[in-house]
Amino acid sequence: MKLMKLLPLAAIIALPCAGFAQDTAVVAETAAAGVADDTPQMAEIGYIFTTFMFLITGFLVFWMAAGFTMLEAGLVRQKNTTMQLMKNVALFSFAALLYYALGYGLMYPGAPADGVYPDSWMIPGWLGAFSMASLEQVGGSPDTDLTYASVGSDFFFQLMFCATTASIVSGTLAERIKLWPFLVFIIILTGLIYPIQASWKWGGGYLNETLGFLDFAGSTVVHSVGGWAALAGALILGPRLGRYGRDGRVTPMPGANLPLATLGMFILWLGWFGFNGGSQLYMDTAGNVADISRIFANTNTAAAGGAIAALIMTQVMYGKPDLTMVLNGALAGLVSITAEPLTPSLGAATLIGAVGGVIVVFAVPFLDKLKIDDVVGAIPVHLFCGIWGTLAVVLTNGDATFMGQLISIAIVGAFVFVVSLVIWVILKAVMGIRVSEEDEMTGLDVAELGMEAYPEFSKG
Amino acid sequence: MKLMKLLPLAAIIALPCAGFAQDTAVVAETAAAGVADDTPQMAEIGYIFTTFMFLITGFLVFWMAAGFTMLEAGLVRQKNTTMQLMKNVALFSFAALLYYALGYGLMYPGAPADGVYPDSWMIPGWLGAFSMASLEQVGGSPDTDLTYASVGSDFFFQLMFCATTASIVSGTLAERIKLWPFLVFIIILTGLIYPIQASWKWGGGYLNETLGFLDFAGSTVVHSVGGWAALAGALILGPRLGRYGRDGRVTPMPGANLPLATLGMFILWLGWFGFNGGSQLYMDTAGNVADISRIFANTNTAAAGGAIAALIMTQVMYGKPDLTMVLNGALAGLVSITAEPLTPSLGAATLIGAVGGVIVVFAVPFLDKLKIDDVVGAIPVHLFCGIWGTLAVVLTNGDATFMGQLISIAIVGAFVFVVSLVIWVILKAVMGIRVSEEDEMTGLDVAELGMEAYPEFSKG
Amino acid sequence: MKLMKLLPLAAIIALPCAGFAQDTAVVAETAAAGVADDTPQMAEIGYIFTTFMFLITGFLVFWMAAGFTMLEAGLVRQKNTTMQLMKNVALFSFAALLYYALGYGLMYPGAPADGVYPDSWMIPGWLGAFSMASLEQVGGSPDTDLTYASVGSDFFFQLMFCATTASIVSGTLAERIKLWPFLVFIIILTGLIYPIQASWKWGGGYLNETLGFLDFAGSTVVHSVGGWAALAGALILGPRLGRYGRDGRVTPMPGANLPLATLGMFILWLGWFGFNGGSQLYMDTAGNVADISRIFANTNTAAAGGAIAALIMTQVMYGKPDLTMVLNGALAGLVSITAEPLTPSLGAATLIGAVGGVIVVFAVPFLDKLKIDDVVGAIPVHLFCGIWGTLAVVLTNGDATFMGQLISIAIVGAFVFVVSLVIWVILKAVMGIRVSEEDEMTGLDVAELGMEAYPEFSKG
Amino acid sequence: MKLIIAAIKPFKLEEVREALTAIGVRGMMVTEIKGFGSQSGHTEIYRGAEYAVNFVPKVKLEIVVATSMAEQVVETIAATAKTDKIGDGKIFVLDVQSAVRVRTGEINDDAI
Amino acid sequence: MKLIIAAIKPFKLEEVREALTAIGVRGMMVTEIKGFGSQSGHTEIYRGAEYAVNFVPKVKLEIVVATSMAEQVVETIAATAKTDKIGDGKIFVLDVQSAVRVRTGEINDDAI
Amino acid sequence: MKLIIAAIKPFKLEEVREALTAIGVRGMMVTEIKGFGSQSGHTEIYRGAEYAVNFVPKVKLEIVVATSMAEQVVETIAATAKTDKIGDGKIFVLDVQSAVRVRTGEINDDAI
Ligand SMILES: Nc1ncnc2c1ncn2[C@@H]1O[C@H](COP(=O)(O)OP(=O)(O)O)[C@@H](O)[C@H]1O
Ligand SMILES: Nc1ncnc2c1ncn2[C@@H]1O[C@H](COP(=O)(O)OP(=O)(O)O)[C@@H](O)[C@H]1O
Ligand SMILES: Nc1ncnc2c1ncn2[C@@H]1O[C@H](COP(=O)(O)OP(=O)(O)O)[C@@H](O)[C@H]1O
Repeated sequence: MKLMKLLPLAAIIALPCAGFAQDTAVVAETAAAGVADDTPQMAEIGYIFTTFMFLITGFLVFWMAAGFTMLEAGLVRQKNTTMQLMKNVALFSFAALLYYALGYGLMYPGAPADGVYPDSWMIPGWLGAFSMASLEQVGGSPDTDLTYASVGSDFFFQLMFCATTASIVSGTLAERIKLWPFLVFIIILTGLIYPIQASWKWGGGYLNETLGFLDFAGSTVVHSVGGWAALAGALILGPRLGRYGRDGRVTPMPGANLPLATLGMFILWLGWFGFNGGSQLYMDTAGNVADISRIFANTNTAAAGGAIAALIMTQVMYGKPDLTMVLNGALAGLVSITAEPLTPSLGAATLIGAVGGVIVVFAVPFLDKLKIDDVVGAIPVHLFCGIWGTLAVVLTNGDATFMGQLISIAIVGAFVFVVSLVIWVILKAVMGIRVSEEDEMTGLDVAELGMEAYPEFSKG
Repeated sequence: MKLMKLLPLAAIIALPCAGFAQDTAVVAETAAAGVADDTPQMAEIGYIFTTFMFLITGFLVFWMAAGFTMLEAGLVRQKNTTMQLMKNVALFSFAALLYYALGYGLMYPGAPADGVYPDSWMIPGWLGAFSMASLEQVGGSPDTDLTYASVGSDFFFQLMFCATTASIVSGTLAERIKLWPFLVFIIILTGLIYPIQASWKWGGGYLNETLGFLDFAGSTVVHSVGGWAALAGALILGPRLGRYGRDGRVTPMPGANLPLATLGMFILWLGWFGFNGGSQLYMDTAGNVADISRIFANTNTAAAGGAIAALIMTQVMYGKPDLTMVLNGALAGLVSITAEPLTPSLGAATLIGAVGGVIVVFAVPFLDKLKIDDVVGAIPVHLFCGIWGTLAVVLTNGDATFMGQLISIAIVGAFVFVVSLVIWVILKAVMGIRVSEEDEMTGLDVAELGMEAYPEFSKG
Repeated sequence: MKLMKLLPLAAIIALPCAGFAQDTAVVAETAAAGVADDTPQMAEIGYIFTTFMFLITGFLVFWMAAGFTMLEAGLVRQKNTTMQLMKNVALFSFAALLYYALGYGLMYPGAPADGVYPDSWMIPGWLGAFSMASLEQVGGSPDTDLTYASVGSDFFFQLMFCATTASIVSGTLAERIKLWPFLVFIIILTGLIYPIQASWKWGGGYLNETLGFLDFAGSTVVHSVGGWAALAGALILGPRLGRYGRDGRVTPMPGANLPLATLGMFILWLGWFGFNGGSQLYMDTAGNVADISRIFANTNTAAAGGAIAALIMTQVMYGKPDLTMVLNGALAGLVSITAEPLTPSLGAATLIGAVGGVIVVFAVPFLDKLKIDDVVGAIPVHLFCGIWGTLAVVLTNGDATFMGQLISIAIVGAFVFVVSLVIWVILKAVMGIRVSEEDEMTGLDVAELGMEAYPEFSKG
Repeated sequence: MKLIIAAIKPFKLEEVREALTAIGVRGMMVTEIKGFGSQSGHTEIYRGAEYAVNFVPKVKLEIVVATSMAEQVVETIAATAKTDKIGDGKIFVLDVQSAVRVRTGEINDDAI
Repeated sequence: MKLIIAAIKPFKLEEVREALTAIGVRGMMVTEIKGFGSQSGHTEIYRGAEYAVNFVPKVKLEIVVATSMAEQVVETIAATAKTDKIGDGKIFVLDVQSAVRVRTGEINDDAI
Repeated sequence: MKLIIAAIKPFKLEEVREALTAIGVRGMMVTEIKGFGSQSGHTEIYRGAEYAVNFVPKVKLEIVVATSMAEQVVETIAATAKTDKIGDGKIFVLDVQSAVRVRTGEINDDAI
């Protein structure tokens, strides 16, 4: 995302959320606008364009929640499907609440004005102040700054990024983690971990101001963060029963419903146009809308590059193309282009995505070697390719420095990984995070929820 | 929806649908616009914004038809899945035709000008005149009123609401009703019942003018109407065989495919942004687009509130969270916020949605106590929460009066329930609405359609 | 699509894709715009509207790729599902690459200026020059022509049409064709065949200039092209084993997952709003946006007409409605209206769609009579109805001539069918296009990919 | 001991299970099968092509009981599964030589 | 009477059914099974991990026929299911003590 | 020859298969079944309605072996499938009269 925004927060602070102020407000404005009340003032047009753009790209990113749900429901075994659905619906819902209650405020304390951070930071550049999100009054406020977008649209859009981060974690830890400890972690992730580190870049914090870190739509700020949290969880949680034999033999546990997984991939691909496109943050000029167009085209070609790379790699390496790897490959391409979907040419974007696809094909078995059990391949896709994509920014964007990117990746990674690790350890000690062996063998659906995902289909 | 519209209808009446007038029209306009023919006239901009907004929110609401289909296909038993798919595809198609042939005209006879209803009403304030929908001529008409939106976009958007009402009915009556009697009811519902009662509010009729009834996007006008029609049907049709034992024992008939049901819920959630957002009806000013943003944010948080409420309630009450209840809970939150998605603060919206989630958890077993067999929980979600949401308007919108809301709910409910009941009784007498016992046991797919939904999957 | 575009190509040629030019560009433009940098220049507004419209309708058409995937995955047998998913993901990815590398350049050499074709044609009116697609520089270029849309958005939108053409082929040839030969054909189809013939109409070539051929969104240019390629493939490939008995008995091979197929149909229906609506190509005036509204409404009603026609036909002819035919019917309605979604009235559009639905019901068994094995009914839907829709243009658009349409259909058909036939024959000779009998009986999933789509579901 | 194999109509399963429990049957194995018999052979139409449906879904019960009980079990199934419509099913009785309960190692009559 | 149990390759089911009908078999029970045998054991790769496929899909037929007919049925199945490739399957014959047709109560040879 | 029918817990299948292969069993038929027995009968809640779960998923093994081997096979299954928890399953042994290997036509002990 290009620049963090003072104004929304200003707005937040300025305006109490006066619910019933509606009509007055409307009237006021109407009056103001007078006769031609249905023709926007010239100054409003850019504001309408950008706000509407956020709403549309925002609902596309929302749709990604369904994508993760289908992808994961398709890649887990039948007996754990209901639980995976439950986790995904619940995590999105909690993310929505927490980002409203804590996240949005923490994430956008505002950029420093000539070097000086506003008081909205508790620790300037590192930790924002606590405040609940609230929107402009109904009818909009006369003193709204028209150069950006409505707070509501910005909040809506940003909320979806927070939820995406949470979605990444559920896939890795599937088939063995208990529902509630998982949700407690999600609450902490979406209410604190994500927004705090995001403020360092997009909130105008240290990484942005001092390290000149560039991460357009969040290869690091969103995807690798989800990946780090998932990795920490996987280490504490341990692999699924019978997944790794003593002799280093890996027992595949094939996904139960590949059409569902493929649908999930397509949903994510679609949602990503909003994810990257909306991160342009402005659609108020020909230049901005042309940039958003570049981003759409680059995002698409990077996904294609990733899919084809994985297709060819698995054909060559295993003699048979692996659909699940091709799905991961497309997502890898998308994650890889996310840090910089604007500046690359179509050719460069395709290559950046293709490298992501290759990374995944090697990373998946590599994690198995390390006995790190990542059910859906979220760590290779979101963490490994998130890092790759963030470094790849330097290839096409002259403003990025390799060290600036690398250090930022390290700072974010260290923070998220360590904090997550601590939380997982505490959760394990306090409430236990893993289901009993018997329950795991029976499957979480029957054991934990008493509800099968496909009760009438006999298991082959 | 804020205000009903004289103008579209004016347009409808004014303009014959002159198909081939295209080029002339285009030329004309082009000429008019002259050199800068690609720069909109200032006065056109608001019109373009609002029209485009309707097209986008309209396709989102269209998408809800797929949501209902997946939700229902996932919650019925395997042996009735093909039929459920068939009913949903068919009901949308018939709704599209009937709303074009009858509904749109009946629904928008136009608001009274200083107390006097236009002749487009047969019974002023209560029954519009019959007229088929038709759109502006190709290329738009020179004398289009530019303060609102194109007739085509308005028709497209409103059509989807009519179809939504119909979709609600199919879920409740699943697994036992015959295809054709069901479709006959849908034809009457979408061609007459829905548009007539909708005209009372959105067409500028009695409820709107005299009772000051407020129902922003249709908790009552759309959702409870579907619910009332479904309730009437369920009473006449009776429960599924073996559903209720003499001893009051309820035999669960678990949905065959929960990932499908979850996908349906996510589709509905996505579509609802269009459902509520588009109901702002204008996007031509900063104030309007800011309001739409509020609506998106509130709609999202209400759904989250409903899902979490149902999650916690089922965990507490049953010891195990119930995914199907959580899905219903999210939808309950959405229905609850639909009557007033604009004025609540984020916090208020979350609570309004959460109450909806709680209602559903109690309403589902309550209906079973009454031996009213609602296969997918459509009555709790759309009727009960529709009523709750409509009453809840008074909490955040000073313009709403409790009595005004209550009386309107009662009038609409009485009308729809009674008329539906009569129609169901007639259909039962004339053609029979229920399949034979044997067919019901065999399943409608094989018995009625001779086509299994999952022919190759053996039934467990 | 109304008119082909000189400008994008001009842009392409004019501008090297200067990746890192971003910030300079931005700065420049910002400076230019001065204080009010967030208020678009009046001249930019139409450009922003149209560009944004392309991005939105473009992502809707992208979504159709998921629709075809689900439709086909639902209509093949269980044992070939993974392969069908693989083919669809791969074909879209290759289409994206090829359209970038070859297609876009070949397709838009530009219209002749007073009769003289630009040098961007190798063979004026028939074959464009080779050039890779490239977008405007970051930040947009000062000398962008503001009367149309950004190259990026146009490329993004057009790319999706190319991919759609490819998707059509995979369904017909399912369950027996090898992966790689299929993909080789797709590469040729999307890199050469599609763009070359598309340039004849939309690139300002012979059909457009000389024959006055009208094909608004591609009943012929997209759908029948896919259909012809599929037909050629089906003839060379032959029917599935055991499909046709010597005695002319047809053995049905029912689709394994009808909810998936129905989901696919709904996705396609949704995507089609973008497919037809975006083909208006301009949204910069009230007239254009009103036209797009007409197109949305007509597209929707045509689909409904097709579905209902198929529903009634199968009920009457077979005594039981056939869901798969109803799904095909809706798609048939969509294909039929695609050549002219603008000029018909709602009633005319419904009828045009309904005729499509009828065609499909007769065409499917007709192809079986000819022992042409089309697994998902793509030929009846896309070829037969593509032709019908193209001819039906004359019914509502005075500019179309029956002969002009017919000859154009014939030229395009002859070219695509013959070239495809040759390629299929060569592929068959060189690498073999069909799996072994044993593999076909085992199913492509296990035999070719070693991965089942539903590994845990026992086959009934 | 005897192994009783019965093919019945799926919707009769619950009723039969209850009847058998009532007479003291403590266990059984239930399998979804495709049945071929006189009931088979009606035709359906799929996408315009007519075809014969040769298999109808049935449920197969396998029950091992003490010889003394076998007759009663057969009669109970026969009585409960009966609808007098074609396709009601069949019951077969085979000899079982020995039985073991895995959990306890008990054998024969104690095992069932 | 005899119970004939045969495990065959799934795609042979229709052919076998037709052949059996031809020689007068009026009923059978068909079950999808996972077969383990000499055919089993090839390896596949899933997400980079190699594993052995120990079970191959088979179809199990269970047919009760009059003793006099048993041999012919076995021969017919053996002949029709044969592909000469490994995994063709097995046929087993067991004794059946009694049979009942639920609908009519007919027993033994009349029941089948 | 003997037909050994065993109902075991699904997650034990792989272990049992390996144990049997180890003692020289070369083939078997595996079927997913719904088991009814003493383990059955716990209750669940679905959308607020309580109901009893009467069937639990089990796996049925059918193995034909030479008479000489039968005992060992039974013991192996019993030993491997044992978890000492209710629902471990049952093993039944029946007489098999004859066997044929479709591919080769070999019969009886040579066929298995
Ligand atoms: N000879 C047989 N061997 C094994 N199973 C049989 C036999 N005959 C019938 N069955 C089973 O019994 C079921 C019902 O038999 P069918 O002939 O259709 O009706 P009915 O029992 O009324 O004569 C069949 O679907 C099949 O599963
Ligand atoms: N001893 C056995 N008991 C039961 N079923 C067996 C036995 N041996 C083989 N089968 C069944 O026969 C099928 C084919 O046997 P297999 O050994 O694979 O090939 P072949 O029949 O060519 O020797 C196996 O998949 C299994 O279902
Ligand atoms: N009499 C029986 N006949 C056939 N199968 C049986 C019989 N009794 C038990 N079974 C099978 O064995 C399984 C386990 O038996 P169960 O009584 O539940 O536990 P346990 O074996 O510990 O006594 C049952 O699910 C059922 O499949």
